[in-house]
Amino acid sequence: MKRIARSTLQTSVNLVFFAVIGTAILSSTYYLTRDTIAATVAQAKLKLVSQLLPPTSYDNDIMQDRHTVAADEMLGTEEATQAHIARRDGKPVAVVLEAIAPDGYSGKIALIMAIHPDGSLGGVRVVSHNETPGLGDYIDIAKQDWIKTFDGRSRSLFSDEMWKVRKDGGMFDYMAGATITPRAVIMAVNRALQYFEAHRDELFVADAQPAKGAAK
Amino acid sequence: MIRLHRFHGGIHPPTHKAESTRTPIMSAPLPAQLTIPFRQHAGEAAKPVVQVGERVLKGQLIGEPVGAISSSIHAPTSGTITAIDLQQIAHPSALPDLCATLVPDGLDEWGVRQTLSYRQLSSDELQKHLRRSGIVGLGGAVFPSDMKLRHPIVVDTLVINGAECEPYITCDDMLMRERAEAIVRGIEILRHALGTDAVLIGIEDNKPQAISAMQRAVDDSSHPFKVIAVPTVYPGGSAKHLIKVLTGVEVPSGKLPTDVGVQCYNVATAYAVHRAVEHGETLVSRVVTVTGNVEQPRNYEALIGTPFSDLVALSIPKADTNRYIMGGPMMGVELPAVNVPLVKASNCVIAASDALFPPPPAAMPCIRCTRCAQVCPVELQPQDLYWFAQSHNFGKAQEYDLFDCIECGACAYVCPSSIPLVQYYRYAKSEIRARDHEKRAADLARERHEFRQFRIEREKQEKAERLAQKERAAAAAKAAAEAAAAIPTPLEPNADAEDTQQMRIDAALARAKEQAATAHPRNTEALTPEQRAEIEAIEVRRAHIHSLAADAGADDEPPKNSQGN
Amino acid sequence: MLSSPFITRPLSVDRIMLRVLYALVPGIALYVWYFGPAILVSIALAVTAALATEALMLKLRDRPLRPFLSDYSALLTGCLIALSIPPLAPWWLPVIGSAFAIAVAKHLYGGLGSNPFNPAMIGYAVLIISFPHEMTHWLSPQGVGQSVLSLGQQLHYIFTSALPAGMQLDALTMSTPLDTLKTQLHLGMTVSDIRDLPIYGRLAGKGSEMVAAGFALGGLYLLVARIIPWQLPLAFLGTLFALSGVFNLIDPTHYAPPLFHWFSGAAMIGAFFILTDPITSPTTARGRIIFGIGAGLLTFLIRTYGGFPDGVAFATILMNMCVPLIDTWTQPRIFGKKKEDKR
Amino acid sequence: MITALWIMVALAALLGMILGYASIRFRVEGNPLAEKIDAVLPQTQCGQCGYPGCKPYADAIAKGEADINLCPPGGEEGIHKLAELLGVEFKPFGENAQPKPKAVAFIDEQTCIGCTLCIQACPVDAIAGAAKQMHTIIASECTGCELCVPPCPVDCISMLPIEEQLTNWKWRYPVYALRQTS
Amino acid sequence: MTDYLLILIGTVFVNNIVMVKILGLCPFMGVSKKLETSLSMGAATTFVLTIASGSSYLVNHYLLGPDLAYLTTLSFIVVIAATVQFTEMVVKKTSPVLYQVLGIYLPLITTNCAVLGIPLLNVQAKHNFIESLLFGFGGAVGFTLVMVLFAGMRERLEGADVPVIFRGTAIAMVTAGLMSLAFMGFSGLVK
Amino acid sequence: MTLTEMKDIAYNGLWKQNPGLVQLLGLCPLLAVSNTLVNAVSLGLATTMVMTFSSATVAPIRSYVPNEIRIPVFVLIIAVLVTVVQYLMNAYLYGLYIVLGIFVPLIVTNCIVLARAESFASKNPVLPSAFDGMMMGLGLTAVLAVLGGLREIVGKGTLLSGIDLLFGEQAKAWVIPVIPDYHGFLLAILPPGAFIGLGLIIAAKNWLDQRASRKVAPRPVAEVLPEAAQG
Ligand SMILES: Cc1cc2nc3c(=O)[nH]c(=O)nc-3n(C[C@H](O)[C@H](O)[C@H](O)COP(=O)(O)O)c2cc1C
Ligand SMILES: Cc1cc2nc3c(=O)[nH]c(=O)nc-3n(C[C@H](O)[C@H](O)[C@H](O)COP(=O)(O)O)c2cc1C
Ligand SMILES: Cc1cc2nc3c(=O)[nH]c(=O)nc-3n(C[C@H](O)[C@H](O)[C@H](O)COP(=O)(O)O)c2cc1C
Ligand SMILES: Cc1cc2nc3c(=O)[nH]c(=O)nc-3n(C[C@H](O)[C@H](O)[C@H](O)CO)c2cc1C
Ligand code: SF4
Ligand code: SF4
Ligand code: SF4
Ligand code: SF4
Ligand code: FES
Repeated sequence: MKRIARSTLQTSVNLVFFAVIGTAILSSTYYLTRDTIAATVAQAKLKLVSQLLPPTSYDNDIMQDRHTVAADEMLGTEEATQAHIARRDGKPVAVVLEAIAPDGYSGKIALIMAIHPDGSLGGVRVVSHNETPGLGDYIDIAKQDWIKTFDGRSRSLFSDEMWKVRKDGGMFDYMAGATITPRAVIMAVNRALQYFEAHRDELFVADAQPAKGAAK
Repeated sequence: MIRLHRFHGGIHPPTHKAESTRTPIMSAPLPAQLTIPFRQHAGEAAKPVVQVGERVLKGQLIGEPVGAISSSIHAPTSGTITAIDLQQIAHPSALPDLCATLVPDGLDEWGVRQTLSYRQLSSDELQKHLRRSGIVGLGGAVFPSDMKLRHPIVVDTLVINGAECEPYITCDDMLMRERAEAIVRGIEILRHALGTDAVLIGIEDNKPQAISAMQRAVDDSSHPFKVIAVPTVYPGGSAKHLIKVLTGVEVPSGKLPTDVGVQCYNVATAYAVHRAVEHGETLVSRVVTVTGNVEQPRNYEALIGTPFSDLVALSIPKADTNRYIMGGPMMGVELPAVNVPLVKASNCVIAASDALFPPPPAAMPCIRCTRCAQVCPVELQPQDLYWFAQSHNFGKAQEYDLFDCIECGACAYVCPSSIPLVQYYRYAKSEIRARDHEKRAADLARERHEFRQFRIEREKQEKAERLAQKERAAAAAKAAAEAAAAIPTPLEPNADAEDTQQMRIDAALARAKEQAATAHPRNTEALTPEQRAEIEAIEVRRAHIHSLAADAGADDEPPKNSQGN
Repeated sequence: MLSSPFITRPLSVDRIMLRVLYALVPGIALYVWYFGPAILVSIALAVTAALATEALMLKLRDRPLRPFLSDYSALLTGCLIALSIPPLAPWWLPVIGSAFAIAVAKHLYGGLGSNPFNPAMIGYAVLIISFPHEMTHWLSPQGVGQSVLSLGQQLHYIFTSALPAGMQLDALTMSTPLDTLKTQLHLGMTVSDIRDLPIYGRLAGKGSEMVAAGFALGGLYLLVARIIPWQLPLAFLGTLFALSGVFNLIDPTHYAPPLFHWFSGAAMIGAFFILTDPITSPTTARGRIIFGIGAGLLTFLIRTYGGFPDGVAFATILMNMCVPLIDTWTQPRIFGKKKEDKR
Repeated sequence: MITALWIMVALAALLGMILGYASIRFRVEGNPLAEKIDAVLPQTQCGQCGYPGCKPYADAIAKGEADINLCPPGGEEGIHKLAELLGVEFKPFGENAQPKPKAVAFIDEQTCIGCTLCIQACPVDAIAGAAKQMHTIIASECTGCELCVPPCPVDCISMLPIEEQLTNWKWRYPVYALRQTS
Repeated sequence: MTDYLLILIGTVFVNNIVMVKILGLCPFMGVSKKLETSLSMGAATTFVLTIASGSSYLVNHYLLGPDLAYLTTLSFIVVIAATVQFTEMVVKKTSPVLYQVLGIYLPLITTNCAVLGIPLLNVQAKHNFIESLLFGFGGAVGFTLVMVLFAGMRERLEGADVPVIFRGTAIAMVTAGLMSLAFMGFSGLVK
Repeated sequence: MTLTEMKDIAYNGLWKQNPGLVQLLGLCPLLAVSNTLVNAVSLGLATTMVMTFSSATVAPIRSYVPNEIRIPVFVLIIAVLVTVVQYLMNAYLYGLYIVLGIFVPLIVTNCIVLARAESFASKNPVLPSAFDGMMMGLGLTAVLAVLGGLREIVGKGTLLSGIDLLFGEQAKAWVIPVIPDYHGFLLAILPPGAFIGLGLIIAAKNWLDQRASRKVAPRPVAEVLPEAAQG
């Protein structure tokens, strides 16, 4: 009995010793790299945004000028997302929204888009998708420029009828044999624009202040 | 009318029986020289009991049985034994075996013929007589027929095998046509010895003449035997399958027909029994079919030991004949030479040419088409057995019941890839048997080695102990000596000699003790019967080893003496 | 020295394969009738590639060429690959498919008789995941597409991927009936609406239903000639029928009827020619039933819920994986052994 | 950081206790594996493996000290069995350890001087004989280990390969006709 | 309920841990030579993996919380290692043969990436406790399933005339590749 | 550590006992992230780093760790190292970090890391251990590189795509289009391609070994196994 107790204690102490050292090293690394990581993540997002909006078109710190958008069916989101606002001389130039197309060929397609106050699109990008490589993945800017056809489009210029692939009588090109994917993207963007129309004022909150505290 | 049953699979190769049944059985003339192998039956070979140069009479014993499963060998005619040596025989290995060479004197003079009245005989006496007469199963397995009468379980049905399912062979057919009455008398003797009520004689329905001859003989004899026409399908003549067809009973895998109360004899065996009991004739001749690529296919009654070449010459082989097959085309063996002798197992010899039996095309890989499984009468999966056998995976092959395969060849017959399946199975079976043998030898060697080491260890210990004892004694003696002034200490060699003497006695004692200890294994409570049986088997083996080791130990002792000297 | 038996029944592997090839003829003939002769070019390409790869691999493996090249098994593999890909495909499609099937799926395993996976279906699967674009352009049956190509133009397309000026690939090709069904259901149409589309015939796709019937006819010949066991097609088609029947009864607007499933896609050719490949299917009767049921189930699931328009190929190779286990666990009782005695 | 440390300390302490307890509670003695290995070895006791007999070799394998391809009498078959038992890859014999055909020892009775040296060498007591008398080998007990050959002062022991007879004849592996004709 | 069923089907077939997620390959290749061994290994892994995903959920949810996310890997792996070591001792005691057969792979369950991968994926997918358990169990069942199928094929392949340079692991790799090709057929079944 | 020892260790790690081809350990990252050369080499180097340091750490403490917590302690050390690497990558190589995904933390459970800690570092002094860790890591990296290159060429027709993740935008120009106008053979990039590719590489190694062994003439007995000759 005593032997068991001693061995138990010994093992325990031993393990604790290594755990303490390990945790200490790890924690230090974490605290040392934390800020750099936060900065890198923000940088990455900024790079994505810069594809949608020319950096010259705004002058605020777009990463900080943001507010939370509740999950909404029109956006296809299931969790709250962040909307970023680009301003020039204090006046809003565009809002950057996240949306999700739920009905891609193989699941959800995550989108990010910039919308100007007049309802026209600054640009759309696919953030993540599972479409068939070589078939449905032409929506990705890394593969083809198809997604750029959204640049400058708006619902005021083009009626609902036009927000379709050419095959269905709309204005968008598609690749033969893969129409499900573009349909899903077009529909999602169209819906997001509708959401924008309905919530324009909330999105461009005048007093949207730089959010407090750093990103987690 | 009896209801017949079916078994799975089977094939219908062309029978080619008509050729050799056109003429009656002919007596083959006395050959110039006979070669009689001492191994013509399943089990141990017989032991020669005649000398070279000795004159023997027809039917005289020349080889006597050794051990339980064995049988007698007799001189097929009168003449002089000119040699007892290794001769080529009909065996797929083409290896020679011990044979007696007999030069007939032409008199064909019978020795003593002991006739018996079977009704007065007990089964036991009859068995002894059959063993003396060298009666073995003539259906192919040449299993000593007396052994088949020795059964612990009540046998209620006697099945007589007149199926003769293999193509070409007609010796049983002709025998039944011509000597039905004698066969029926033989059957009655076997029935009497077994004490059965029901006797079923199964004959394939492609032998109408044999069926009617047998039916007539049975009717004449007024025995209540049933002659039953069974459907022609290969291998309907296999004992287990014939029993299934006639009685619906399946002989369990790994068991004997007697375990389900059935015994099976071939018609020719019954005939031989009749000759042995009622005429006192030992088994010195048999009917053999000579057919195939010959001008005059027919059946001969020929003496055991007759060179096949003599028989074939009688039927005149055609020019393109290039090999000979003993037995049927499905299960026979190719003869290593045409002059090897006829044995009790030889029911047929087929002259073959490439036109008659075209050599099979090159084997292709198995395509798992399962045609083989569809025809396998044992319902095995031949394609799996083949897969394991060809990759030397014997454990798996055994797991898939390789040893239930009766080597009938139906699978190879239908295989579209022309794979020599049966040969693969035979290969795997012999390998497994050899391995089992090796395994047993290894176990034995381990025990012997362990015992030896144990003995050496013990002897060392004992020696050390005695040395210590001696030292103590010496010290004591020294002390005593010192006390009692200077008396010379005893000489070392003397002590040593004494010691070895003592040691030997001790060793013997210890050995006896040890034997007593190991003979009764501890830990024997709550064992299953199998475990008990196993332990018992081990004990037997161990006792054997110990007795050997004890002998060796006895031999061991002199060296110590010599050292001592 | 030879060992017994000394006689054999005159049947051989090449004759079996040849009969299977004969049985494909009605289906192919109807294919040509409804879709034009492009398929023959495709078959020729696939077969040539299959035989060439077979010869190359035999050479590399140091095995005799003649017996294996003349056993027709590579020919059969090539044919089945050609039949499972769109006929108006660039030439390299059937070539890559056959080469992969023969080299990797067959010869790396030791060639005829040793391959665990159905080579043709492996070839198909490789093609559909690698070249989904090329693999989804099927020729419209004659009279349905907007324009028709002459044989010369088709050949030109196959070898250069160039269409006559002004012609769109879309105008010639369409998705298969199964694919269209899936796409349109996705867009919210009902089964009956969809089946009113011009590409559908009485049972399934116009033209393709007749081709399926042709294969079924050939399959029946194979059944009667005892080349293939009955359990496989029966279990497969039965399961497919039962499942689609139940779903169709519950919700006819979203689930196609059983006969539609039978006569579209590769169901018929699969049931009689593909699942029945003796080398890659189980050898026991019970095993074959399990195999057929499994394949039917998977085919239905993939067709109804999966990412690929037809599921026969994937169902086949998925079930191929299970064959060794099925065989092991369905060993039949042998003569003289009771059920309980079994291992 | 402090919380992190505390959490890890707690986790480590708890798990350490469990493991420390288990290590005592579930301790195993002996090596049942060695016996399994020994059962696979041929028991020729020849020492060609470099160990004094089969059992020591088995122990060495079980301890992971010896390779599985050292026993020539076991043949490739034996290595396969060991590989299977131990779940490792098959390994062919090294160049110096090739199996020889099976043989039994034979004592030339004319030359034997009855020195008993061979008796002492034989690991399985397969030699019978008394001092200064001619010795014989019990062929059925001899494992063919050759250990009796070197000690013999007059070189009267020779190893006779076991010849094929009707009783130990084996069916051959069918020659694959396809490979022949190629 | 159907959600849970879908998770199970999804992890076993559609997102099979070995064939699709490419985790746990070393034991998959190493212990699949014999059918029986692979079954035992599957059982051991299922045991460890289910416990690991459950306990790591608890650790993550109650001990770490969002502030200490950087400790996830460290704490998970310590918990898993302890579980495995414990299992190892128990197996060694209770079944020496199994212990020998599983050989180096038993301690290596710790380093079966799947055992850490699944808890990490659990965290990523924000599964609740039951879902985490099911995900772990399903993943392990999927692992066992493919390993057993693979072992069946490898046993059969033993008798095949595979080209010499492909014998052993090379052909096993190719077979695994064709299996994963087959598993692609499930894609899209559960989104 | 003598030169021959070093040579032996290097030969073992890079060829004879190569983790990816012979020991079949560390397969998951090997197969999962070898779709491009850049991914493959990056993960390989990260693994090598971890292995070198973990072996170097395990070796000095090996005699102080009781048996029953051997594995937890080794794993703990590895986990700390990996997490450190992970944070460094996250901070300074973000794009690559995203691409390699879950496989960075999974270096912890990469079998080969623990296997070397267990079978080599726990029995040898620091220097050889570190060297062994490095060589094993490099062996794995080499296989990763070959497989990654092969898959990238066959699958995409390029080499070094994604190099910009490591070296920034300007590196985009370094991408080599090996086969211009290539259709792409997706199989090579998908998991089946990884397995089959590795199978082919193993076969190639077997082939090379086979050829090499045919060239070497059999050596005399005593030279091969001096110990056995004595024993
Ligand atoms: C394996 C496979 C993957 C596919 N992947 C996609 C895809 O990612 N996106 C897509 O829109 N269509 C995809 N398709 C094609 C759809 O099945 C369908 O044919 C197509 O979207 C309908 O196009 P159509 O209306 O031009 O005929 C895929 C088809 C197959 C066989
Ligand atoms: C090893 C062995 C032992 C046998 N023992 C008996 C026996 O004790 N009693 C008996 O009636 N038959 C015995 N038989 C004979 C069988 O019952 C059977 O009749 C004989 O093997 C011939 O059968 P056929 O070749 O089907 O092969 C034995 C056969 C063999 C091979
Ligand atoms: C495949 C096969 C076919 C057989 N065919 C016959 C046959 O046609 N006639 C026959 O008497 N024995 C045949 N036998 C032998 C019988 O099984 C059995 O040995 C014999 O009937 C027993 O009688 P016996 O001891 O009197 O010879 C065959 C055996 C096998 C394995
Ligand atoms: C009834 C039958 C069906 C066959 N089906 C196929 C098949 O679906 N795919 C294939 O590649 N080969 C098939 N074969 C040909 C052959 O069996 C196949 O190439 C082998 O798998 C190659 O080893 C078939 C052969 C027969 C007799
Ligand atoms: S030889 Fe054996 S496997 Fe073949 S059919 Fe006859 S019993 Fe069945
Ligand atoms: S008949 Fe021949 S080819 Fe067909 S499964 Fe049997 S052994 Fe294989
Ligand atoms: S080499 Fe000899 S002593 Fe060693 S294991 Fe083999 S038979 Fe036994
Ligand atoms: S007699 Fe000689 S060869 Fe035979 S076992 Fe004894 S020592 Fe070995
Ligand atoms: S299991 Fe070994 S690296 Fe994944």
